[in-house]
Amino acid sequence: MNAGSRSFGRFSVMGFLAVFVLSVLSTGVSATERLMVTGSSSVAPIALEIAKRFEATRPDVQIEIQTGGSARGIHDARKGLADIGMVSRRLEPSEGDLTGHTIALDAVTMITHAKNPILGLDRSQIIDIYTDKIDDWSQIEDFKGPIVVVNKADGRSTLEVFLKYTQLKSNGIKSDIIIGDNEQAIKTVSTNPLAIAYVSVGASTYHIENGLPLRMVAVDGVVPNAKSLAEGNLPMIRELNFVTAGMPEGLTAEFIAFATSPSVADILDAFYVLPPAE
Amino acid sequence: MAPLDVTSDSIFWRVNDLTVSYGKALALSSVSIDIRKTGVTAIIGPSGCGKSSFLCCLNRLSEMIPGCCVSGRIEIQRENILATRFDSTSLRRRVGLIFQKPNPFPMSIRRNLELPLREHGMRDSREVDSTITRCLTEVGLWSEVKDRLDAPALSLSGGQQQRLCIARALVLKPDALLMDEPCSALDPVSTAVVESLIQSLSKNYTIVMVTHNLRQARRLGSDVAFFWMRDGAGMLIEAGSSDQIFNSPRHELTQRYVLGQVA
Amino acid sequence: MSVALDDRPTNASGHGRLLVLALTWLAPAIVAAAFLWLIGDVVLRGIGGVDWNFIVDVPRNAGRAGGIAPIIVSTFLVILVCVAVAVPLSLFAALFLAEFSRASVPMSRIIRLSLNCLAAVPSIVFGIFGNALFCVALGMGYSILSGGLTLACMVLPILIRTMENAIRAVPEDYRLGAAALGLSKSQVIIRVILPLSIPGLLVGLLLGVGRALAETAALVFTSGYVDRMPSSLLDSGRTLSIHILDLSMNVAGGDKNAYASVLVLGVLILVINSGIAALLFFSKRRSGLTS
Amino acid sequence: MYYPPRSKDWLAHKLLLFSSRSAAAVSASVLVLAIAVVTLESLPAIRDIGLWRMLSDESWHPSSDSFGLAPMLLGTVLVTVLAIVIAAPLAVVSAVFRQFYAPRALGGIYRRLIELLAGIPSVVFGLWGLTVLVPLISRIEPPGASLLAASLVLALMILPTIELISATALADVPHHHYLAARALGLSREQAVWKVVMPSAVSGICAGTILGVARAAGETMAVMMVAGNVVQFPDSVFAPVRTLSANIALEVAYAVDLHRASLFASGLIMIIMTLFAFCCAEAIAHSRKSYRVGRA
Repeated sequence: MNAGSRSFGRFSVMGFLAVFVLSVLSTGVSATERLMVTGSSSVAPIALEIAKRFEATRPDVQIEIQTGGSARGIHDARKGLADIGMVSRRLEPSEGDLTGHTIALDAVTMITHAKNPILGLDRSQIIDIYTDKIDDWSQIEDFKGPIVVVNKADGRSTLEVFLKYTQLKSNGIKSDIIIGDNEQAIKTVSTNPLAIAYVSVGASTYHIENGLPLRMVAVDGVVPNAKSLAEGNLPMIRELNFVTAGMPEGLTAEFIAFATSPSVADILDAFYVLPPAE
Repeated sequence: MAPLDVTSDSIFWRVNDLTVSYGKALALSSVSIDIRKTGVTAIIGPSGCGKSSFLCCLNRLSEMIPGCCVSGRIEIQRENILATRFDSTSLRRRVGLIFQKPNPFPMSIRRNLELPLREHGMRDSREVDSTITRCLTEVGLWSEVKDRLDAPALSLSGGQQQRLCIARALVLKPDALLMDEPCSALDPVSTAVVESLIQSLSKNYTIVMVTHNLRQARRLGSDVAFFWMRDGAGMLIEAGSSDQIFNSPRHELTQRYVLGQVA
Repeated sequence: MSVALDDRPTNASGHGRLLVLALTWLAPAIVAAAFLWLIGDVVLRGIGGVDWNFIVDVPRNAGRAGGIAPIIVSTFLVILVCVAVAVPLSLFAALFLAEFSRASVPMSRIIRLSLNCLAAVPSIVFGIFGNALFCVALGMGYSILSGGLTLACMVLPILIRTMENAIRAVPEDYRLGAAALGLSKSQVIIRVILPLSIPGLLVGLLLGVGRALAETAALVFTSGYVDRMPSSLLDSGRTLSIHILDLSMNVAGGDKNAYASVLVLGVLILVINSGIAALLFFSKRRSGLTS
Repeated sequence: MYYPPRSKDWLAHKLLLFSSRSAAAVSASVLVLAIAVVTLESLPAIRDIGLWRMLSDESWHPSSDSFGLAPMLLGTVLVTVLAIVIAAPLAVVSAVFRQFYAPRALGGIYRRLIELLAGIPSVVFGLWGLTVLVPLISRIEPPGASLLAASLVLALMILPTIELISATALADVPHHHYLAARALGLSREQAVWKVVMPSAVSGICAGTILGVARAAGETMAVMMVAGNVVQFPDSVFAPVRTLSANIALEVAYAVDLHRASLFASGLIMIIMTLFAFCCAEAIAHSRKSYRVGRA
């Protein structure tokens, strides 16, 4: 045996390569089918629960859920990077190449910290707050302190719903903190008594029930709760969609059928979103 | 300059017009000398006169020194070892080199001797072991280390380390040994041990030894070559038998140097 | 004469000197206080959350409860991929720079320059580069593989630099000694230089791993967010750093487990740093014996 | 004992040479690859928006076709400058303290502390900033997440780097300069600041530039505490968004032109850091020639 072929360097290379190849092979060998679902962070937690239940019935299936916003969902579904895109708004005419499957209806509402005595705001007040015409809570209620306006990053679909409601332009909003995911808005408001943000009713209800110091503010006099949601009275309503490039087939179709079937109704209830209207 | 008066088949190295430079600086200019088989050729001269450069050319280790440029001819058995197609690694197997500072590898004593053997293709473990024993015995180290062959070589004393290095060169059964001031980093006792070792080795091997110590050169050297530095470049002034150089030098510089009149 | 001596040192000092002295002690005091505050906070807030269960359990309720077992596994896998790719590459590149080329040769200067520039590129840029190349263009998706490869690109400069230094640190004596025994260049490298530089090479490896462990920005958009136990390298995997980021940014009530995860990460980094210190200590002691 | 020449040896050498050459080439081409990929991805933005509009557009609203990076460029510069202004003096004085004032044991402990901090991941600084610093600043002036918070967190992060490099630069100045100055009757302060410091200043500058590069490129810690509002800040308590935070915040969901413009801002960051790197190189070189010139 010659020195060269026993090289220390190549020895380690071979070791690593072996591990490597084995791991990659194990992917191919394992019989699991996988489904990639990406997109809106408002849909993701619901999709995750639905996926868990689906996986329980189909042990050979693995569903991966990645958040990244609705635009990501559209993009990935279109480019084939994901089997299903999650989009928390209605598909636009320019997105006719995609097929939407509404899994639920969700409402967006304003939230504040539980210490904040504000119970209700109307549309003009919200607009004033988000354009800095009102910049201290004392201008509305007996509560001192500058308002910390939490806004979402440009291109997020929750922002789009909010803009549609307020008829504001994205560049007209004067914010103090910009956040990405819904969860970040909830976290920010729950740790700052002066903050206000808009998030989905489902997510905030879930966190309020889990003891976070949050309050959903009545918007235009409608108190966000299961009843007002079911009656469709809330002003900011949006669709939660699964989108696919073309008509879904195979496992994708199975999962979408499962997600739109009555067998997930209790999950939708738990997240305070409505089943899609027939 | 002054070739030794010997017949050609008793000559190991035949050096002709050897010139060494480092970049633009000339280190050794136009050295011609014949080095006889067996016995010790001692190279003396002041610091910086190119003695070590000369030594490095004899086994072509010069090519490993960045910027070192060698020209001229060095023949062993009528073959020019400076030719590019000449295999320098096989040359170094035939010509061992002992450094000024003992440089055993930071491995065990056994591993130090085993490494060159294994790398040169000796596979039989018994053969390896017996070679190691033989060479350690030859350098007088066997009785001192036979119980701790797996101890780190660096735990040996300086003199022992130098003898280990000599043993390491001997395992390859070389024809010749080059020694670059082999005793200058050793204490007087170790020096005496190594000197007597060199003396006994000189019966079987061609030895070229660079030394600063004139008495050592006189004691050990059968032949002596005297190098000097002129205009920054080293050159060979005179070479001859030890007796001739020390007792009747032809060159005035040599005379003054061996008498200790020039530093 | 006495006037000249008098008005020099004494006048220049006085209050001014005292002020400088005070500031000289104040600055490190501020720095130390700030850092002790930070470290204290991390330890105090995290220590309650760390127990055996935390290490072996899966994250529950978005990480608010449960443990971090899959996250530790993902972290190790990402680092394994990174090391598996970067170490052989760096080792050979370092060999080239240290043994097969001279520093003045244009080729090696270009390589060095390119690596130094690479080391200066911000990690978020590696993140989007990896996302565009590995996840999208090469179709690996958000996966441990993409993340590990991105990290490998990122740690390459630091690995090569330390490994080259380790190889260069082998004394010339040994190189010449081995060559004088008639060993060929490849034998000298494989039999003498590489074995002798192993401690230094390991230091490089550990530095790279430490850097990889601490990295967040390059991984968020390559290895992804999924906190499940990965079953292959093509699964998305969440590393400890990303877990900390996610818990602190996106999970209300996740701070406690975020701090607990920081402690686990801190322990890993401490282990690596002490590994480096130990290796340096031993190799120093050995070279001390040589001289 | 002559062993036959072995052709395998030649093969081993060729193999070793080939693999090390190709490894070096691959490593060197990673930079080219990274720049190429980022440039390619940002081409649509450069073509359709143009670099000029990216600098001159008033603000950043990709969904309404407004791609101004200027507020974020300014944000990056402000956060970086403020962080350096806070960190550099503290770091340099700390290094002086460690080299010339601290008792041996204390200096050792201090060094350990700084080294420990140099190894802390940036996300940990971000977490701490978010949970400790931001609420504190919020009490002075809401919202808390602000230019100041980002600069403070960054200052803490880059301080160890500058401190360690400065201390090395100070230690590199031959000690006999210091002794000679003391022998002239100069006080310790004078000897340090008037004699040692001028020789070490280029090394300290190089360290500071490294700190600048790290600060300008830092993403997560800044994103966690800066508030990320795209605006020209009117005070240190105002939230800002940096270039890197912009990328981190939006690249996950950005598509098409939006994504391309984020890559374009990545390209701008590469150019900025390479520029900083070249400055550091130049300073390091000038230091070398200075040393050689005096030797």
